[in-house]
Amino acid sequence: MNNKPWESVGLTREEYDKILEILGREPNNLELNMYGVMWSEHCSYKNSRALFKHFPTSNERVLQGPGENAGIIDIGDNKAIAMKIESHNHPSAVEPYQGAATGVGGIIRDIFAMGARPIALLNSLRFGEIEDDAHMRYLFSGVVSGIGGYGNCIGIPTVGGEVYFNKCYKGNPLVNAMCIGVIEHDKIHRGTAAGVGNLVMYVGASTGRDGIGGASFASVELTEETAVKKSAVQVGDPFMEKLLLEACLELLDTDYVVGIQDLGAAGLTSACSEMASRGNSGMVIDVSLVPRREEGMLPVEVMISESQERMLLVIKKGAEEKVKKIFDKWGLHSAVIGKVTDDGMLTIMENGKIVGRVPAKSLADEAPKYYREYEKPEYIDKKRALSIDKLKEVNDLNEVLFKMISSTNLCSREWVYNQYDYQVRTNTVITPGSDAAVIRIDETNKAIAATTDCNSRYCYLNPRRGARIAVAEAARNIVVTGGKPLAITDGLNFGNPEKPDRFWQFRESILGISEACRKFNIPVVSGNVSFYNETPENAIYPTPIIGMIGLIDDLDKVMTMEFKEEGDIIVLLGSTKEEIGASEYLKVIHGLELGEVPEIDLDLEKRLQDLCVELIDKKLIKSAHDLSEGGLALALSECLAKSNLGAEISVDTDLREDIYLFSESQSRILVSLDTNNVDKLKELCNRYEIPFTVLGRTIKDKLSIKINGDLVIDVKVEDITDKLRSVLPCIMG
Amino acid sequence: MKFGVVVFPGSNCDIDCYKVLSNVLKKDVDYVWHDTENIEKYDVIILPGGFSYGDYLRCGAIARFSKIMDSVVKHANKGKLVIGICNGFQILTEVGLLPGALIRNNNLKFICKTVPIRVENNTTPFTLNCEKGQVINIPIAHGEGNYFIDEEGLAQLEKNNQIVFRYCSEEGLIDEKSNPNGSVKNIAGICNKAGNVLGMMPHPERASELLLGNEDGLILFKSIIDYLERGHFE
Amino acid sequence: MKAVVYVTLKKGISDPQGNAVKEALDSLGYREVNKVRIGKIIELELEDMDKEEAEIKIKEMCEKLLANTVMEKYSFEILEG
Amino acid sequence: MKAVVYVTLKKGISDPQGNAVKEALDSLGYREVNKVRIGKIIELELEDMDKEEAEIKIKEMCEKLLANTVMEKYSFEILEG
Ligand SMILES: Nc1ncnc2c1ncn2[C@@H]1O[C@H](COP(=O)(O)OP(=O)(O)O)[C@@H](O)[C@H]1O
Ligand SMILES: [Mg+2]
Repeated sequence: MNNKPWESVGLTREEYDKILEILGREPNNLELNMYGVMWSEHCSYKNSRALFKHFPTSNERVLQGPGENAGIIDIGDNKAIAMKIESHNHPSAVEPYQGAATGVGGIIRDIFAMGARPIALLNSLRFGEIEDDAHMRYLFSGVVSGIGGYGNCIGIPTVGGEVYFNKCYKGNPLVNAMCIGVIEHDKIHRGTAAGVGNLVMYVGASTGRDGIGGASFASVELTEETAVKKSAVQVGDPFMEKLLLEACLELLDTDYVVGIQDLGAAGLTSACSEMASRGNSGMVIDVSLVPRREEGMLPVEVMISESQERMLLVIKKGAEEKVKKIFDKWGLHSAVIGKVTDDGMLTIMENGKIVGRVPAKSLADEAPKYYREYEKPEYIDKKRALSIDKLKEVNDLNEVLFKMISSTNLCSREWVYNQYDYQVRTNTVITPGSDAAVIRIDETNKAIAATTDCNSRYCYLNPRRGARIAVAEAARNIVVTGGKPLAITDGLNFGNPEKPDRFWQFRESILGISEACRKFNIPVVSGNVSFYNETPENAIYPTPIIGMIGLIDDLDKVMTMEFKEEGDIIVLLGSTKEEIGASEYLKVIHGLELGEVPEIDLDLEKRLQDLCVELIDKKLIKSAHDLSEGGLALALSECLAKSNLGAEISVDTDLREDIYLFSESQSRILVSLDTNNVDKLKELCNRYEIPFTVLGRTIKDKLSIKINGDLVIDVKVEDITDKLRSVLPCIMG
Repeated sequence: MKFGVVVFPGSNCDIDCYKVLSNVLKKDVDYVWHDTENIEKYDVIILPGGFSYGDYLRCGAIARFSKIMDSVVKHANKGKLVIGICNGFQILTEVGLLPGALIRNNNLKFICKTVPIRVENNTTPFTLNCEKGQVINIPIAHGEGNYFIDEEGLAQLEKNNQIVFRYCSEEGLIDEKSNPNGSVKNIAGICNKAGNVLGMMPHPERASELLLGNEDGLILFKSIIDYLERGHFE
Repeated sequence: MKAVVYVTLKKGISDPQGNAVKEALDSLGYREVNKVRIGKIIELELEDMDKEEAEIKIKEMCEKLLANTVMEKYSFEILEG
Repeated sequence: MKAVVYVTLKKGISDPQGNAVKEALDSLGYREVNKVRIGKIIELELEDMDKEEAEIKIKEMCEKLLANTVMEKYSFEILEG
């Protein structure tokens, strides 16, 4: 053995010493590799775990919090929702199609491993600027086809998500996939190994050498060298996964299964040790019994391979033939590879001979835990300073509006979601292109609203506030569709946590999420951390993606964003302030990414959302749309583009015209309603202490906006619609 | 009157067809596993959308060898009704019940959106409630829906009035702009010579409930039901 | 023994994928490429058998499954060894 | 001049498509097929040029666009004429 064995598996000297202490001897190569993958950041969360205690993770609805394959939240009628988000950033940077596809495959397995039927997928994507960068377009296009390729084939609708472009993602694109499943309370399964003598079964695709080292690949910075060396790329097989999904759900309807877990990062090593650890048991498996597709694989290769579309089961002794029959019916491999013991050890054999033996808990739970140093980065104070007086005045606001609509960050995402089958299973009530997607729950009169949100520029300039806003915006997206926020899964994408400024961003973000979640009583039930998203040149902006679901308990109360009828009154709930810092307007029109992030008053936000819920409940409004990037002007444009109507707006304000139109003040919702309901709306606004502005009314064909009596915007809706839709197709060719 | 929805490994719109027939139209419908040989009790066989056998090699190429397909061919040859939607259409061309082939969309992308199609032939059991020239909005969701047939084959289709649906503009114009995938002559659906086998790329089962935004697709299912109830055309 | 089957689009059938690759090569500066056509290569590992027998079998497989002769043509080679 | 590029999956990378075809051949009774791998064949029509020059260009095209060498390997032939 070389004299620094820890280096070959990405561990430190101290970590190696800890292994020596646990084992009381030197680990052999297999054992050392198992520690290497399990104690990598990706599997052990060693740099992040210490902060998770801030998250609220339980309330009366939480049936399963973080720590399992997915979180589960009750929706009544004996039904519950399983949800989880997962990143596949590094693999997608190297092979966009397969990287994204296998990311989707992995998150789906996490959901059905709980016994839930996956009903919807979402994704949150970040790339460098695409206009002048063919490689970025290749990545964007490949990732989108990969997500579609997998989700469409397996037949789970991809109903929503987000895409943003910023140069900080040039070397480190982000691909986060989220899956939602439905489950009945009494059918929840967990990844646990219990009952001495019960059998360990392997099902699904055979094991190859692919993806070896994936977990550690995800735990280093991406450089030329790692990209070439670690070709931890796999080819996804959505067809296999569809069979695996159906077979597992059929099996989980029986009572043969004690525990089930998918083989994801760190493959068998992770599944075996985690299941044994959760069950306070041990496990012995023989690698020679594992179905393989390559000859001459070493035990270590079998143990850490990340081949896709595989699951590990612990089943009751004696049920093996019945289990095999189910998998045979679906044309899938299944093999008994070991059994549950009570010695707390994970014992690996090859043809009956012991080749490795370590305490299961030491792999799964006893990874070192670091509380990294943190320090506020220097850029923060510098970049927050913005003097509005120095901003060049713009004269033609029509032109500015079109420039804004043409921003890759604000234009329609149709080019993306038209490549996703968002309707399969015929439950998609609100399709992509709105604030949140809405999916009907079979056999009930209920629906789930789902969204992902994060403005990473906000998080860069003020992570604490940016993270609060991400939660608030997600919740607002849910509320405007008629839902009540239920739970969060968070996808935390950051740079290298060993650098104090990055860790500060991480810590601030977690605190921000936690504060908002507590205020809104929305628990965090699952999540994922992806660190080391940086290249030698730069780190990504902190990107804590919030995946949120909400419950609509009456299908009759689903609300949509588009205006419905000519002559309706348009009202803006909330108030517009001089908050142009960190905005898309500053970036697109003035080329600046700085300034103070808009303020967020969580109490006010909560009242606004409660107001919106009541307005929908009482059927007082006909449409509702959240305001976010691009402010009022963009929100109006989006409503119009979807409705083939126009709007006549007239307002008075002390703000500069451009700032009024594009301010990104938080806690605002655009609604439309019948004239007859305006008084009732006003009354409710007063009751909830929410300021509001009657903006104008819906008309035919055009958008006209008067500010302080001056006509500043006067455009045809058709032109807005065409522009919004043509931006991505034009760039992508 | 009994419907059978065939389930191949990799089918995923089986459930959607089933739901329309049982929940919306309250008809008697079964899932039929791909290795079933006896399908005599069914009046209508539906080959649903999805990715049978992963659509590996070519869409529908492997599914067409399933055990059930021999019976489906016999069922069709007896004059009983068969409808293939999306992947089902691809299987019907691979097995030879319908002419032509479905190849990669000309923009090389999967396309999911609702498009207008025009009813070209309202004398089939599937379209008898439609007007000729009627425009209905039906979702498509496919990566390989680009209908190809050689000139001779096309002449035959036209001569025998086998073109049932074409992609069109909202006003019903058949033009290049309204062709989503590059199909020859904007063809979206065809039938066999006898008219009892229909293949179409658009998904009527996705457009059969107002809650989901559109019920234009119901007219097809209702036509089938009326046809079976009467046993013949009016 | 091994065999390789080549499945390509018949002449006259449009090949959007080939065209897209041609365009991409163009924009990378490879102007000298005039046309691109894309097909499939299917490598088969077979039990050893008589070459003639193999030919018959492979032809059958192509006709039945590997190619769709409405739009594709095929050819194959048998590699001994 | 013409060239043909063959792009196939590297050894060890799983080939779902090949596996599915293998199973299908199996169930059609072709038990003598042990393994199937599927790749792409890319036919290029090029301006006439020096063979050596062509080799360099094609190699470049493969590395840059035609194959993703993290999971695929390639080879090519140049056919004069
Ligand atoms: N990657 C994606 N996949 C699917 N849908 C997407 C994706 N990106 C954006 N969308 C959809 O486009 C719409 C607009 O997204 P976004 O601009 O993030 O909205 P908002 O500002 O209201 O959060 C949403 O319906 C969203 O689900
Ligand atoms: Mg968003």
